[in-house]
Amino acid sequence: MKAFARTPLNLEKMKTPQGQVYLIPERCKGCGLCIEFCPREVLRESAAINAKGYHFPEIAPGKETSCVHCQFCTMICPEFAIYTEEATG
Amino acid sequence: MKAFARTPLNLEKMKTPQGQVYLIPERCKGCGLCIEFCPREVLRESAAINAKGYHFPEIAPGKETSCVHCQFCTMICPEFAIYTEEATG
Amino acid sequence: MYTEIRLAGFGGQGIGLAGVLLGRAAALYGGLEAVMTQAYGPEARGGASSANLVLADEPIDYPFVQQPDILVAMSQEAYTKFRPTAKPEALVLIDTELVTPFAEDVVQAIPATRLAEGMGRRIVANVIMVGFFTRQTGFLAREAVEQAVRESLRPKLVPLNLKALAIGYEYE
Amino acid sequence: MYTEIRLAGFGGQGIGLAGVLLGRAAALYGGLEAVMTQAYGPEARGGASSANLVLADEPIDYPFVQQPDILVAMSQEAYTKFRPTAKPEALVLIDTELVTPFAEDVVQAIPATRLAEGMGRRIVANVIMVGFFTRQTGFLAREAVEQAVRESLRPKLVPLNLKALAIGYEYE
Amino acid sequence: MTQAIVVDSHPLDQILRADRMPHIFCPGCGIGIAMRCYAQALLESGIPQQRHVVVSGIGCTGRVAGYIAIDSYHTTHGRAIPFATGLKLANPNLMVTVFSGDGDLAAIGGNHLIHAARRNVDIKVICVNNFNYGMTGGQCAPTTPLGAIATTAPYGNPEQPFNLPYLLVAAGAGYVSRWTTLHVRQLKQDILRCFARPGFTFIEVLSACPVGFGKSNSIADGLEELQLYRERCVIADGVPLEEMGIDLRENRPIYIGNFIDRDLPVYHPVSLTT
Amino acid sequence: MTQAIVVDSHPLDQILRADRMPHIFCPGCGIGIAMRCYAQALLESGIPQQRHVVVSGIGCTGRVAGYIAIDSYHTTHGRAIPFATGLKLANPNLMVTVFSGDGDLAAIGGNHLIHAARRNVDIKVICVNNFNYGMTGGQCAPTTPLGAIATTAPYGNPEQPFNLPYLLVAAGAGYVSRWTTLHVRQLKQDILRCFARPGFTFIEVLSACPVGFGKSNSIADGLEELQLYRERCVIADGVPLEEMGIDLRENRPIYIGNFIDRDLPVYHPVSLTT
Amino acid sequence: MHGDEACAEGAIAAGCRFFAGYPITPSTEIAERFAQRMPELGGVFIQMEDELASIAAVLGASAAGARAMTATSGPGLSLMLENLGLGVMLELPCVIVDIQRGAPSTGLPTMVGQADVMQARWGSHGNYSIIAYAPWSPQEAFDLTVLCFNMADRFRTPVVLLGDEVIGHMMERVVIPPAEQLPRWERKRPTTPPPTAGPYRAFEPDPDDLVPPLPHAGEGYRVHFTGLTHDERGYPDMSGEAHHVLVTRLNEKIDRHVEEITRLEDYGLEDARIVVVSFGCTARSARRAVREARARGIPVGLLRLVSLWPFPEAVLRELAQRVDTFIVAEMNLGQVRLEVERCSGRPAVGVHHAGGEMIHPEQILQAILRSAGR
Amino acid sequence: MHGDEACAEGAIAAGCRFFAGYPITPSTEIAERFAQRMPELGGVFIQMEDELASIAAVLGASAAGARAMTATSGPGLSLMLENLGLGVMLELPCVIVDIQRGAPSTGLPTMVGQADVMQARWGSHGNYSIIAYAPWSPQEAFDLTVLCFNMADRFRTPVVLLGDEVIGHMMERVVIPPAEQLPRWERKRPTTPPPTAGPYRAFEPDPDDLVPPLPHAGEGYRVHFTGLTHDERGYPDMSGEAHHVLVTRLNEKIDRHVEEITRLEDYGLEDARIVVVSFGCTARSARRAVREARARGIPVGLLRLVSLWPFPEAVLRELAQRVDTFIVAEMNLGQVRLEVERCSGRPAVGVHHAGGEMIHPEQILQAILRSAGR
Ligand SMILES: Cc1ncc(C[n+]2csc(CCOP(=O)(O)OP(=O)(O)O)c2C)c(N)n1
Ligand SMILES: Cc1ncc(C[n+]2csc(CCOP(=O)(O)OP(=O)(O)O)c2C)c(N)n1
Ligand code: SF4
Ligand code: SF4
Ligand code: SF4
Ligand code: SF4
Ligand code: SF4
Ligand code: SF4
Ligand SMILES: [Mg+2]
Ligand SMILES: [Mg+2]
Repeated sequence: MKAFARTPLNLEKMKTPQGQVYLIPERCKGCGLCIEFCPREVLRESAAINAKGYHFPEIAPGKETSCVHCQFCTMICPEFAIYTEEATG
Repeated sequence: MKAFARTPLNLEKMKTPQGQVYLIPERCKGCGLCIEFCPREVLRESAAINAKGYHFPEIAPGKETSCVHCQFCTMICPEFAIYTEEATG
Repeated sequence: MYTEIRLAGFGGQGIGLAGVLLGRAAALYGGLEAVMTQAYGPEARGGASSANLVLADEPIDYPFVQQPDILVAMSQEAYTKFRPTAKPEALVLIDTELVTPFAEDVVQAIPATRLAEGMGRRIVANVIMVGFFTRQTGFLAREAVEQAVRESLRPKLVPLNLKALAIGYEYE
Repeated sequence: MYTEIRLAGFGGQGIGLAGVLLGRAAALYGGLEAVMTQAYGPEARGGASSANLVLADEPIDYPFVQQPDILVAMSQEAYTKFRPTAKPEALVLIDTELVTPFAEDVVQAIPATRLAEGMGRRIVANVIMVGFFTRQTGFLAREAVEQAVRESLRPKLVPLNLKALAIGYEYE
Repeated sequence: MTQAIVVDSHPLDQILRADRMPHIFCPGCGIGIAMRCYAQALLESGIPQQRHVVVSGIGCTGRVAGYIAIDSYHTTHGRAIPFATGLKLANPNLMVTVFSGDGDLAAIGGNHLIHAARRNVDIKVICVNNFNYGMTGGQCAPTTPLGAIATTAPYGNPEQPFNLPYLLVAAGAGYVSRWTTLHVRQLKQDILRCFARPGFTFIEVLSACPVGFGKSNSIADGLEELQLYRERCVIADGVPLEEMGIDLRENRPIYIGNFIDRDLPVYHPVSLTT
Repeated sequence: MTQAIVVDSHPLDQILRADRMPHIFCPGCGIGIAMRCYAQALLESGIPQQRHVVVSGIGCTGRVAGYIAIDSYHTTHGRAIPFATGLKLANPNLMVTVFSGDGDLAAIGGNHLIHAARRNVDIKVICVNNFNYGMTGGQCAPTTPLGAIATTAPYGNPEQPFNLPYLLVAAGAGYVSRWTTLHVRQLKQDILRCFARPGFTFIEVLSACPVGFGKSNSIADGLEELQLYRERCVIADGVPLEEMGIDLRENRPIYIGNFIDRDLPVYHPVSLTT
Repeated sequence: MHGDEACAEGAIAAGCRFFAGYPITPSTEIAERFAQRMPELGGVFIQMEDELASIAAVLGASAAGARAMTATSGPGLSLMLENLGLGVMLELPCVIVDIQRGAPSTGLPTMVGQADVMQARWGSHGNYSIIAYAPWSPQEAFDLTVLCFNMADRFRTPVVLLGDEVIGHMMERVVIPPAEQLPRWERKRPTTPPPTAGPYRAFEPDPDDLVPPLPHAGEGYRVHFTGLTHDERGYPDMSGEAHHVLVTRLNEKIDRHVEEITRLEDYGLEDARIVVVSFGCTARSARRAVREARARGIPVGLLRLVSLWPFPEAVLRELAQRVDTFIVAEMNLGQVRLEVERCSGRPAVGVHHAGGEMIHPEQILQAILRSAGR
Repeated sequence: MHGDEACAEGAIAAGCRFFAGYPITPSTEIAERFAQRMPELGGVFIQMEDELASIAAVLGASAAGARAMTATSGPGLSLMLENLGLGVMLELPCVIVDIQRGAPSTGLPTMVGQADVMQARWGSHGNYSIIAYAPWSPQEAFDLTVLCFNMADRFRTPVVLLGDEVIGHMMERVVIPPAEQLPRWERKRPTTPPPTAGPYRAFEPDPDDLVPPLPHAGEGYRVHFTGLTHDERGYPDMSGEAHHVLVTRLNEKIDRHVEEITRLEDYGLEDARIVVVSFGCTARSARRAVREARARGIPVGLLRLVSLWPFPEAVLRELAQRVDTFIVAEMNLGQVRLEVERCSGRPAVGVHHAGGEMIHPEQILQAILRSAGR
């Protein structure tokens, strides 16, 4: 999977939509599900913590354009803390 | 069945035991189960009634020696009102 | 007026209905207060059944019958059990064929069950008895009882029961 | 003597155990009366956790801490929430690395969690803090607290925790 | 034999509270028959009578506990099973039988029934299913067939009944049978098998309630219901459990027999001492 | 996209009581995931929101009713189903969902569960099965696997768990499925199917309770439990219902999918007027 | 018509169209009457699997807007208590009928009792107030059932009708007035449409009477109802303060209206120095005893408690000023007597029987005579 | 050791070897302690499917001879009430622990309450007497649990321990005396072998104390136990007479022994003109308030009700003779206060809070000061 994720981005450009990740950091409880189950490994744990002390996710370096707006992160997040929208542009 | 029950008694004499019916008339509630399900049709409803007004069973005429002590009447009587013992003699 | 009535027999004789008819007639058309109580419970199953009526021209407080002024007995068991609870001078109505009264007792008898069987419907023995009761006691108008029959039974049963009532009422 | 102590941090830091150790030491080996209460409930999950101790040389009636004389804060949230509830002059103990105190506040600080990590067991930060507490407050004998450790923990955990206690006690 | 000999006691009186006879069951009621099979099995079990205990809930069937002369507990409606569980666990030496009605065990007591089956606690359940609440006068039970008449369903029951054997097996029971009060020999034998086998066992006994169910559903009396059993009962052999539903009013087979007999771990409280 | 855009609300907030967020569920708890699937399905159902009602019992899962911004009833432990039954029958226009935990629905509420299934009353049950009582801190539930550790089973659970789908089918349910909180798409779709289909439906949702169950049973956190689902879940195709038992700790398949979908008469109160 | 039927008919006349119950002697006839009548009227009759389910279904139906009720006897009431508390907490109007029989436990299922009076008041955990009425005739079984529904809606709370087997099973004339002549108090309902932003405050009391208007499921108010302590939005609020505010209001909304709720009947109280307090079927015997005693010139009166709860404390305190002796006649070992003693500040004479058969007028008369020194 | 643990240890020390329960905050730790300890001791711990089952199993175990108990909180107690009545009727000794939380309904699950006092007394249908104790410390949770078992066996009846969340969850030193120093009253047991003819009379009371000896299942007595009204043989007897005899005895066997059952503690009652009555955790605040008031020279004393039921009526009546004012401090809206008012014949000052947090000593002190005219 890792190998695949590193495939040059424009290969997929025509086929899959691109997504923008939105985050409500204060809702995150750092469960890591979005990170683990993102098929594109777009996310990683950030170093920052929210008021409750949880490390919310951030975009992994190099994955800025990897999100395909599959919405799995939206669906798996127990906290309604993350979602994506189709990136325009 | 009726025909069979009328078969001369001694035909079976050697094979099947013979039973004596015992009755506790005051327990009988006249449900008729012993009468209906006696395989030998040994019993019938008597004309007499007990204190509660029920017609308890009696030996049907001609069936004085028909009981084979199969105990079905004992087993089916909901009232513990009838039972048989093997007739001695 | 304060009259205590006990109707008794065995389960299935329609003792309750007889009580209802008399109570209704008294209350709705006789201008009396009427209360009926019955014995309930598994203990009553198959065995004795009774309906107890208090009729009065003032509000009835205590609803139970204590010493009947009138006893209607439709089974031997009921008679034997309840005759002693009734006033010695009580009016006692019995079904002739089902009850043999105590030697010293003065009773009014009607073969209600046989008359009912004569009508082809054993089940109306109770209403025959109600008719007999109406006549013997005299404090309820026959019309009131007839009206009670009409209001208490399903329409198709009314004619039969009115006939039964008449038979009882007119029995000599 | 009537001392109110609040130990606070987040779930999983073993705040409750710290309270138990101090309470035990005070009650069983310090000859004091001791009462500990904790906040319960789903609301406490993952979030703030606190243990509240009252130590006194007379029977303790009201068991809750109202205005702590001593506050031990092992998280920023706990400090921020509870510092205002403590006496202005209260003795405040904090984990240096987890808590930044208010500017004007005078606190005693120990990097308990880091020290615990140094021992390879983050989980004993609480016991390090207990050691620190014992030394800073002075009203409990070190031996009493050691005894409490021995009696409160499963045998195989005792050496590690005694070591943690020592580290806290001896921290300068 | 010229006549029946009139006596005033019955051989089984030794195991009955004969001073309480006759019992309260109506003429033609099947409960007495099921009770006799149980009484007989008690005697034949080889287990000393003082080790036998019977527990009932409330209902006509629940009155059985009051007629059997062993330690007997007539509890509250629906709670016979947990009461029996307590008895058994506190004294594992007892042979504890729960004898109760379909309403008691499967309506108000339904939860305890499925949980006892799941746990496989070592109690023997005999459930007299008369398709209604007899004691309170003929209301619907969870066994009342769809469309049948009851005092609380004067226009016909709008509910599907349970298929009790299926439910019990799915809940985890290891031993489930069904007989009728006509199958007196088999029933007694089956009770004996239950006594001999550890774990939760369940026997459903189809039984006439002429007063509560029969009357309003064109079954004239107990006799007629037993005739109906004679006509329609079929020993289930390989018939899947899904098919075990009963509708007395429809002309299709009523399956009887032992439906399942499997070894499952019997519930024991955790013990570190033995 | 260079970074995640930080916002302070979520598209589903329209159907949530967002003023009550964050919810009380622990980090890694699966209830929030199941709740999201339900919330999404509500929006997609095409049924006006004001016709949707959710009823919960008591438990962590029971708190769901407090977060969904529709008419919502958080009742007593075990009684969500009969409460929902009353709602539905009094206003058949409502789409009534019961959203509750395994303990609530199958322990204390077990009787209502099987009776609602039997009656086939038109309510939609979503049962979050986390193999324990989360709310009270990790006690055994009737879903806790044999041998698993719980605060009331420190030496291992001595009881067999229920196979819920099997129990429900045997009780009479027409529609029974099972998913996990990893199967978010399927779960949402299945909820939509339930909305679209009259009668009693039951969806079991396997869900992590890292705090109550995971911790003591060597499942480090919610993530690990979902990984376990990913490894072991198998869509049941023709697998008999008897095989649907689950033991998270054993390495055998966990069957998921829709297990039964059959048309049965839906419960309606008797009416002579329509 | 007997009392059970009259009760069912009263409910129907009051517009009750939802009955969920579980049979139990001596209340079963109520369920059976509903089973007969609801299908005719397009209402709902459902027989549940037990009493726990019955009351839960009734609460659900009430939440959906129905006038709903259940009927039971002591053992069933014992099972309903947890959800009776839920009804109180969610403020869902409904009627629970308890036709009392001989108790405790299974007791005397087919015979009369009056020993659930305190249970009706205190049976569920926690502090709450309850409204309860006790009919003394089939006519009153009808009338009070109507009143129960009205009070339930008026105060947004469960109301208990405490009947007894004698009243339930005795037949007496019942006059059913035409529907339009029956009083009907509607539930207080939201007067504003669902808010566009923020939650509707379904537990915000009307300051006048402390009763909040009740939105029904399906009306778009997106309400949250919880048995947890909650604020005016219905949101859980785990604080002692919120709890005190809520629980106090739930009690006060009833206790403050004790006069409006109370129904009493008195016979000869004007000049009484001895007062017999009674209720339900026993009050019939009491009335006869009082009549007979008065005929003998004894200054005795009867105070019949038509409403049992909230207890008419003020009335008793006032009476206590001018009365020498209270006699309490009830078919239990002393329940209302305790309340009378408390409010009157002195021990009362109890005429008690544990149940099974009605207390006879003679027993009460004897107590009166003794109290009068005769 | 916290109060819940202490309660479990008390039970174990008392020889309890059967626990059946269902988790509920704040009593769960009792079950958890039993889950830990019973396997070590060869006793039975079983988690049942609900509270209905829990108490039924406890009664069954008691019938088999075990010292048995269950523990719950308000909602669970509400579900146990029907079978509490069965326990009373069958005269099966057992202990029911209620760790009270904020109520009614689900209320405040994790916070304290004291509002189940009346429920413990009156919660089941019908008239019965009950014994109940209320600990004010973990130590007393231990001691009183031992006492509960002894009282249960002494009077062959269920006994209630009315704890509260504060006591249940607070940690304080608990001294566990050696087993042989603990008092143990054994059940009264049959002294004759099973009769050869006729039934054993398992309900024939000892004329001295009205308590019949209890035969256990499996001993050959062939007993019949029924929740129906029964005679001394245990046979159902459907008559008002039998009912009155039985129910009166069940009440009397407790009420007559109120002195033996009662446990009170007093502080400064000798010279008190004002008496604070309190119990459970609230009594801790009351003691502090009383101390402070006395330090200010106010003649106030504390009467702590260690036993709540049967209510120590005679003590209160006697006190009322020489005291001006009663103040009742309790975390409910007035339950013990009603009893104090009844027995003292006058209104009492109530210091009430619906629950969630302990009443503060200051609140009680204020009430004392007001009563003392300061
Ligand atoms: C809590 C409670 N609810 C209701 C009743 C009334 N009740 C007594 S027996 C019974 C039904 C009995 O039916 P079943 O168990 O089928 O026994 P059957 O009489 O048919 O043998 C009911 C509802 C009760 N005793 N207790
Ligand atoms: C009558 C009653 N008994 C017990 C409780 C305590 N209790 C609250 S939630 C719960 C179990 C919840 O388990 P489950 O339904 O599986 O929900 P989860 O928390 O696991 O989601 C229990 C036992 C209660 N609230 N009411
Ligand atoms: S939408 Fe899909 S690809 Fe994008 S971040 Fe979420 S899970 Fe990953
Ligand atoms: S899934 Fe949600 S809660 Fe979990 S880490 Fe991602 S954003 Fe945070
Ligand atoms: S023993 Fe058999 S043959 Fe003899 S009477 Fe009885 S049933 Fe008939
Ligand atoms: S079976 Fe028994 S009760 Fe029935 S008729 Fe025969 S003897 Fe009588
Ligand atoms: S009512 Fe039915 S079950 Fe009960 S005794 Fe009569 S026939 Fe048997
Ligand atoms: S305790 Fe378990 S079920 Fe409850 S919120 Fe936490 S993880 Fe979820
Ligand atoms: Mg039945
Ligand atoms: Mg769960």
